[in-house]
Amino acid sequence: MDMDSMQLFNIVLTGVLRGGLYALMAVGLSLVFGVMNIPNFAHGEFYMLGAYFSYFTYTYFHFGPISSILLAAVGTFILGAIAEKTLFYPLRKRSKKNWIMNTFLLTLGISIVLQNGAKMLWGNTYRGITQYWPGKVSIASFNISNDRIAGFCIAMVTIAIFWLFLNKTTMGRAIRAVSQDETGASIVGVNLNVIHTLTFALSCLLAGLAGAILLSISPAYPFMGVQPLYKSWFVLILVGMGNIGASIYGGLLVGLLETFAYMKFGSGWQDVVSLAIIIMILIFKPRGLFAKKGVKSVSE
Amino acid sequence: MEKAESSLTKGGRFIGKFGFTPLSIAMLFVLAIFPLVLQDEVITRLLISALMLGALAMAFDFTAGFININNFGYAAFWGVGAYTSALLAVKLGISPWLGMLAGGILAGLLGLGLGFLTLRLAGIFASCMTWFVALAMFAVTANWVELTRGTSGLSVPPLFNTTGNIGYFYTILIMTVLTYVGLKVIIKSHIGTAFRAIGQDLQAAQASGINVTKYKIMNFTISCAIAGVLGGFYAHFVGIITPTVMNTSHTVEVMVLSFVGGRGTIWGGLIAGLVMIPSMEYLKGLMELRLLIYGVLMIVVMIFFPSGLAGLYYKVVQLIRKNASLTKGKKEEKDVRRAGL
Amino acid sequence: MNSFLFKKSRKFVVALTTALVLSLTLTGCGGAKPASETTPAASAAPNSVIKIGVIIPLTGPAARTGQEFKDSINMAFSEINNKVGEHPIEFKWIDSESDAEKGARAYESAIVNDKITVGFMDWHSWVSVSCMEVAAKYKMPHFFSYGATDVVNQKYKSDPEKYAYWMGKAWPTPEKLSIGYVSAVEEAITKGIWKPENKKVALFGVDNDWGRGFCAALGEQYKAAGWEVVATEWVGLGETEFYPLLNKLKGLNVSLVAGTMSDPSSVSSLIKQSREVGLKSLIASDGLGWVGEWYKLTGDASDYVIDQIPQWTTPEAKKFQADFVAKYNYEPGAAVAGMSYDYTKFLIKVLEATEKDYGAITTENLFKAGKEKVMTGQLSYKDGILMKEYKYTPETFPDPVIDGDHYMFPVVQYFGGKPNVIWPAAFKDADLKIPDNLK
Amino acid sequence: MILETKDVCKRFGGLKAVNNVSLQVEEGQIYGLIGPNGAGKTTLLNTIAGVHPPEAGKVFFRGQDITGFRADKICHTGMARTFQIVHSFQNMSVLENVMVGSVFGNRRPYSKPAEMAAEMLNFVEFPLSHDTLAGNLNTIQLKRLELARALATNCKLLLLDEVAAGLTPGELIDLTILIRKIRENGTTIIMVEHLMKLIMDVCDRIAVLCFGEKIAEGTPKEIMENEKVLEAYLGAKYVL
Repeated sequence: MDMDSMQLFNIVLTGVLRGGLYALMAVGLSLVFGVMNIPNFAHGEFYMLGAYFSYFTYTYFHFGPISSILLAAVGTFILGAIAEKTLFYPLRKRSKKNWIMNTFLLTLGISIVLQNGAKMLWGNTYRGITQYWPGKVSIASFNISNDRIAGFCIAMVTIAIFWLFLNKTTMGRAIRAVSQDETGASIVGVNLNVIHTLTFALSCLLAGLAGAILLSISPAYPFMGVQPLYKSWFVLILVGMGNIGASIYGGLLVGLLETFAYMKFGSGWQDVVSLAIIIMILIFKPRGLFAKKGVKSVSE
Repeated sequence: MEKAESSLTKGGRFIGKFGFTPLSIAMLFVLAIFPLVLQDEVITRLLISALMLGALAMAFDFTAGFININNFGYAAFWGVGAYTSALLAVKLGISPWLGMLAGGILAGLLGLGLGFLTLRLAGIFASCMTWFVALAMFAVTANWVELTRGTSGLSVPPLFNTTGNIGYFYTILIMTVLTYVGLKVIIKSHIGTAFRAIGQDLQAAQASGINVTKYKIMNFTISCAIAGVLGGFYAHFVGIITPTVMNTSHTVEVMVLSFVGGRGTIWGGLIAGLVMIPSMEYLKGLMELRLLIYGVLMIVVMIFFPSGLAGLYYKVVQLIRKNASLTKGKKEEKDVRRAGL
Repeated sequence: MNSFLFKKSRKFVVALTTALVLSLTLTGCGGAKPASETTPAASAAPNSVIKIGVIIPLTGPAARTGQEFKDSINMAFSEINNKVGEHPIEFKWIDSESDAEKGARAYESAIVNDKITVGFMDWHSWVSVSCMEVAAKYKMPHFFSYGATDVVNQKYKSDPEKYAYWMGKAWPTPEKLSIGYVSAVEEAITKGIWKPENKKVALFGVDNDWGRGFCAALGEQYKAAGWEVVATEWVGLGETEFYPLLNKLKGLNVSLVAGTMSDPSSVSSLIKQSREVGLKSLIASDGLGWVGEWYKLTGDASDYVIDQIPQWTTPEAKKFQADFVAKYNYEPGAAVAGMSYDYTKFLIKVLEATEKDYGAITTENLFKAGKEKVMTGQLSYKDGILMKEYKYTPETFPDPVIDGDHYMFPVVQYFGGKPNVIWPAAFKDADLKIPDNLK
Repeated sequence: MILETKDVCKRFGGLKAVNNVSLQVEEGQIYGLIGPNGAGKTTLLNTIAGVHPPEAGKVFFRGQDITGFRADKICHTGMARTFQIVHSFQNMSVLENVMVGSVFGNRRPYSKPAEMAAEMLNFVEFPLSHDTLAGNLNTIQLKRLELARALATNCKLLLLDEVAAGLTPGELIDLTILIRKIRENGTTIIMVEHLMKLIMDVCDRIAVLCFGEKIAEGTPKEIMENEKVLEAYLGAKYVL
């Protein structure tokens, strides 16, 4: 391969691997925004909790990689359900006025509590593992660690299962119905309380899963959730809020865009470049890249 | 709240025009002489911080509480003001006082530009866009090493060449009062009516002939300009600035103040600043627990007291009035109803 | 109506009580101060308490480092039973929160409210710069701050009289140390141990004052030695994804990749991923060993990596390391915990010397001792577990004296998580080893 | 002619909400727009009032092409409206609500907007004190408030969107009188309404929309006898 196509291949490869996990995060965020109208700024903290869960199950209780990751998913699912029942449910009961802004601040509070709670519980130490599955795979002249390949596959399989769940099961259809028309859904007998709890917990599960998968790349640390949060918001804005399916493309796209900017302009400027591009896109397509019917428009 | 003023004397009505009540004048007076009486540099310094953040919270509320847009990149405008003033002083030797003004102007212009870009977007999207732009501004500041010295930080000459903090205190006190009066006067004018109309019902505002985008941008620009001036003050007060002034955490700090204080009141943010900043300082020994409390407080406020300290205050006023009316006999119901909001 | 009123008034009472408690706490804390306006004479009494104000980031992004500082300082003082002579030691931990303004305010509060006798330590340069102002204002001698970059030196040099209270940096400006990386590699080349394909180097640095300063200096030094710097990459703090960067470097085909990162998750990710992508370059990664747990994160990917860092080489150092783990249950880093332990001992020495030579351990006398003894090099510390001698001279001030006999970080190469010292010659365990795929 | 639409179209996704609708409204008329649910009446009103621009076709107001104008600009040209679902400024007093109209709705603001607002409130016979908070009003009161706010813009054309919904027969009589009074003051009215009685009582001309298309137009009498219209309504019933 010549130099240019090497570069291109490099960008595509790393961008896709990176984007797969952004997609996983973004799908969860998008789900909660689409169904519950909550701009969740504590999403990164569930990612962090997922990493801790799998760290402890993997190193202390010596579970295998897969079961550690699955346990992390279950753990964050339960925590998410608890958070919904104890925090968002009471708020919804009290008032739905200015709901988006109120929940936004509520999630900000949750994020502060979780970060500092994690720090008090587990200290400031980085808790990581070297690899779940040692070894690497070579494609052309590129090497990719097994963990990354596995991580990407798990992410894709999860998204696929999730898609099937949303489209083929009654519960999933109910969730989609609520995201399109809450009153309508409740009239035809969908139990909103159950749907809301389930949705939030599922979203947390996806974030936790991402954290668990990435444990060998980024070790567990109380404040590790901030970056992934930025990134998943990026994706969401780009593809249009509440457009769950498009978050997958969006994740991959942002991954590619960032890798490209990283290669061309260096790490410091990558945020500036990718932001500039996203702003340009939004000026011309205010409903996001993959606008479709029913997507909440960003424009008024 | 306006009702309370209408029954006042002529003098009362005059100060009311600038958003004051006798109570707030008295509080302001106490605050103004506080450092002179106490003669404690640390408390003075703390008050400076509290006032500065309080003023920022007021200007933040001017946007969040009125046109209902959370400027999630607010700290970046503060930072722009800080860097402008600092760079003018360091590179060109321009007086910090002019620098602060320049900082305000530049931050205002940036706000204007960003407003054009983002304010067509609805609520949370506009917030996110301002946030992303702020992240980009942070990255530019950190990476433009030739100009800003990047993350090494920029040493800034002080505003006063004395060792005490009293000069800074009165400067920020005057700036805070001016911010408050300025914002209050705008709010009470027709322009303010337009802001409130936009914040409360966008469609109706537009149908009634309000150019929504124009007023949103106007509001945004004013709010950002104030942040710029305060940023200039901060730079000369603290003596060194790094790109971290633009951190989202600073925006969150200001936002929490304005929300805990009570949205749409202007003064709520200042009161919250004066209560919370000292409390946080005195709780410092608790370390993470303090931040945990902070988070819990936010959650509790959001679920149970969404109208914040101001809401609490109005409830108290309402209660007092009610008690008074019980002794006096029956009073009009609507009075009570109004005080609640 | 009545029950409604009752419900409301209960809320009102709660609110009122809260407000009352709050204001009482505030006035209580605030009001106590003017009363305790004690005279310096009190602290001059023979067994009076010495209060040491330690500025470290206990909360915020660098809290991990702050914790290591705190624990190592505690260890050093507990060895002397928290007493210097007859004086009990008391600490005031000043949380800078990694913020210039909050740091300065906390420092001022420690000076005014807690009446600290002397200031000690600090981690960030920007906190140093704002605290220098406070120290100057209250004439508070402040010993041995880490804040390494040139802003601190510049500030000091802008008015040495005024900022004389900032008594020496614990860490010199980066360029004074980084020459080791060049020397170690050049030495191996002259000896014929390594015949690099080309003399191209790529630099990487964490995107902050530390990384920028370090890379700028390192670049100059490599250029001077005849190397070509083909790329300089900045990495955001906390970044853990390096495939793009590493593949780019791989494409550049450089013999050497050198740089620094300050947070363990970044640097360990970089090292681990460099192995994964198969980077064919020798890696010099300054700061890999700063935090104790690094090897758990990188695994064997760290083999052959070069680092310049104080090591637990001496028996005393190894003992300290073991004691530290036993006591605090985590791995200390030599550059943070180890050096701060040494500097704490140095401070104790200064305290003792002050009592001996000036009569009483007071703020004023400590400043005198600092100015007359420490700054001049009369008083230095030779029993360190890491350095041969910690010493300042008027020429080097505010930096310490850097050379093989005083303050110098050895260059090491890691194998299985264990360092081999490869430079300078005096400490050498072994020669630089070159991985097979580079030969 | 005060208002004319020429072949106005508006789509939502694939759905043609308004398809090639042309209307002519004469000055001083009360013009009714009726049609079964989902016929596109409100959408048409929104297209005229500038909430969303039409995809095709033109809107002329007093001879001026106002197609694609923003809602606030349209208000300044002398067209005001009320909403099907009431929009008010909840945390403002009734007077302030109306003042928004009198201050911002006119091209040249009144020197005494508060008095103008009060006058309008009296004109619509607003039953409560003018400093009541809008958030405390019921829907019927809010509809009056909206009407006053629209009138305060000194409009030449008033668009009313289901202003009579939920009224008692007595209130309906008051409203009929009020609408006539507004017209007597020289304001043209276009009203969307479900209440046939009101429409037939006050309107000079009526257009009937069905599935986005205009199927009939004429005087109330003509409309009542139009077979297409009957079919549309009956058909709609079957669908329901």
